[in-house]
Amino acid sequence: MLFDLIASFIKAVLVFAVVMSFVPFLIWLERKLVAWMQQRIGPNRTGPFGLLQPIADAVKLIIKENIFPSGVEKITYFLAPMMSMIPALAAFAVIPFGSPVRIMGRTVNLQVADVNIGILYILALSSLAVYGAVLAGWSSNNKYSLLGGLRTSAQMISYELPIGLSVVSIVLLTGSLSLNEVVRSQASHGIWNIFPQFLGFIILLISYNAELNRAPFDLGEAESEIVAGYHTEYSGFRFAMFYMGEYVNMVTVAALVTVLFLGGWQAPFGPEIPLLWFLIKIFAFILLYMWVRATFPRVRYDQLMALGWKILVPASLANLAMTAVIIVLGGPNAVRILSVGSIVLAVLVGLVLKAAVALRTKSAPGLAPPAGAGS
Amino acid sequence: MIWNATVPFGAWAVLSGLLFTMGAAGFLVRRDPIVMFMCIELMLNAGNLLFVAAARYLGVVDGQVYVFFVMTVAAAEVAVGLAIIVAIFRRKTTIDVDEMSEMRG
Amino acid sequence: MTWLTFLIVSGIAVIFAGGLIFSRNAVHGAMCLVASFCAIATLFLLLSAEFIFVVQIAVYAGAIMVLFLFVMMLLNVQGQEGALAGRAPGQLLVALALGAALLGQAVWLVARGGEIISRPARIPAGFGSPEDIGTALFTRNLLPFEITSLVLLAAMAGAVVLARKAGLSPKPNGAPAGGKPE
Amino acid sequence: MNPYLPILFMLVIATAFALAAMALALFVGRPRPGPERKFAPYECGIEPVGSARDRFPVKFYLVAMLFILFDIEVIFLYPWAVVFRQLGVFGLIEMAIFLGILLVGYIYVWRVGALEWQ
Repeated sequence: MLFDLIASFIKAVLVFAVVMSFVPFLIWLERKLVAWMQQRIGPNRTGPFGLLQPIADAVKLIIKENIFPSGVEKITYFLAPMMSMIPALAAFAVIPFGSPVRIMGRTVNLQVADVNIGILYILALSSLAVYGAVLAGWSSNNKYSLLGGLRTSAQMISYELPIGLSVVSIVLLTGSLSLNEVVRSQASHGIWNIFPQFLGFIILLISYNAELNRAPFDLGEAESEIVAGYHTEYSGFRFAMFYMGEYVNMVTVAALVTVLFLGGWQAPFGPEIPLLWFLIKIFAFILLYMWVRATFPRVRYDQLMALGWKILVPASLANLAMTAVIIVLGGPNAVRILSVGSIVLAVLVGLVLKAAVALRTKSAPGLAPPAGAGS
Repeated sequence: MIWNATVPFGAWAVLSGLLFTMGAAGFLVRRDPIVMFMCIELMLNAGNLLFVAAARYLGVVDGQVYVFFVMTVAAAEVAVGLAIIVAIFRRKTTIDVDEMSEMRG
Repeated sequence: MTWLTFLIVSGIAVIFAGGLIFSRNAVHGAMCLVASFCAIATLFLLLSAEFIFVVQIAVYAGAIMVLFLFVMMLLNVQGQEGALAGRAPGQLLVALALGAALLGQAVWLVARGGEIISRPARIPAGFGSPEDIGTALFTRNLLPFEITSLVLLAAMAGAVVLARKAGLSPKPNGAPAGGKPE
Repeated sequence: MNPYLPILFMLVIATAFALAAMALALFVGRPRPGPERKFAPYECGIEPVGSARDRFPVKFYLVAMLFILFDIEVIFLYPWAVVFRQLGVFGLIEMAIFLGILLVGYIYVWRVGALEWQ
């Protein structure tokens, strides 16, 4: 009892420390990587390769004057940054990052809290993150902030539906809401969920990009339209809190996707080294998001909402229906049928989309890209 | 130690009754329809709490299922109720309930 | 489930519920209510209703209260209304009488009902887990479950119609349905 | 030990960190007095025009309303997915009825143009 209590407390502290120490590194990595992709240099003055830049930024932000702009609603203004950060950290509590290890003759789960309802817990907490944006926007006494906050929160709640629906398909395959169980079922199926749930994976990828408010879906902070969105009036460490919250959220999402689709801590080949494969997968996923950010132009808000409500929701429902029917009819072969089926379907959808885009550019010459840009 | 004793069912009933009463009182004394609506949500939650407590003390899980249904009804009710408030406000530019007492079209 | 945890968590729930009633600002009231809902969710956890715990957070705190906040922002409510501002004095009286009656009832319950069920029942290990809820929901309570979808459908249609009546929809004059614009 | 206790730890740690950081910033970065304009809202860099608390397009309301109704539907799907294998074809049919009815709502909402953002 006491051992468990102390062990889980230490685990919570460690997870917190590791996730928080990821944040400055990720900020540096993103700036460097995006700069490289866009043929810029990026931070290069503080320390080797500008590695100390995030530290310098943190120091700068914390000694900045702590200003409450006039007319802000003080309590809410103070609480909002915390509300965008705390749920992201708390969500990490149920993520399993390794198979159980033996310490001092006892089995210790490499997971802060092994609960029965882990998946739903993470989704519930991520729906709480909406408050940070909406309250920051409301309390700021700034019309652009309010619009940004409303945009951000409307976008987040819209994309929660496709996320929820594609996660249900995973639950269908697993038969449990425990994240540990999800990893174990992938081991027992002998195949990671990304294959039988390829469509779900794509949907989740897009939806989480929108849920994290990252480019190309960062409409809530579209500089050219509404300044910096809901955190325009925030400066100093309160702004840093939003910024950190964004990156913590990204790590949490990467870990969740790793567990749901990429087999968690399991090794794709070679020996299973604790934490190593898990971290590699998380970073691969984060790098993918950074690449996406550097590549795509921002979409329009109506396009964003249409994508969520008219394409992703029906698509994830269709994926769910397909999964359910195949599980019932396919019996023991269901996972294999699903894997083949979803990959074939994805290729077909891709081809159709490509043809549609080609047709559209042909019929509307005004919209055609300049010669040489893309196919 | 009394602090480690089991909580009797009556304590849950009192808590639920207290929350319900607070919701009912808030509904009666506040004028802002949105706040009144939130008070209704509080009352529904008090009911839910009693459902769950009864499910636990009787060992029947169906009480928890009913909570599910209550939540569904609450969501539907909020969606329609707030739509009504928004619609009225659009016409009358006031959302004081005492001002919108006339029911003639 | 001990007295100490019960008292702490229920105290939080009651205090924040009071915050809703007495707050002058509707947004503050909503935040208090969110906190109260989270405390009630924790109470569900103490009652070994883990699935309902997380559903409470997802539905009430994560969805319903967001809608409330949206409406407050849309209608630009700034809480000019004083807390407990004067409705007809009769209403305050009714509220007080109602409160007294309900509290009396509660006390009666403690006095009498305590004898009926005082200790928690013995429950199987998976009580309140998603499996347990799923089995109960999709076998014994199938009909209410299916009817639920009708409630949701009616709410959807009702809210959309109301919104159209108020001229909120992009096509208030009932533009031809089905045509996919642009 | 209650498996939910570590979640409480995590929450407490996260909250403590957030509060400590905010308090530190409050202590270190005490604002120096300045002209009133220094504390004016930044907005977009020029003088604010009009009230910051304007009324907003009600489209946002419709989105949130549709969200809570569909969110409930998604929540119902979770216990169903967990017990799906025990229910088999029976479960498939009952969920198909449920989703079918809601699909009618979805199509209705689409056709009256509530999903258009203009």
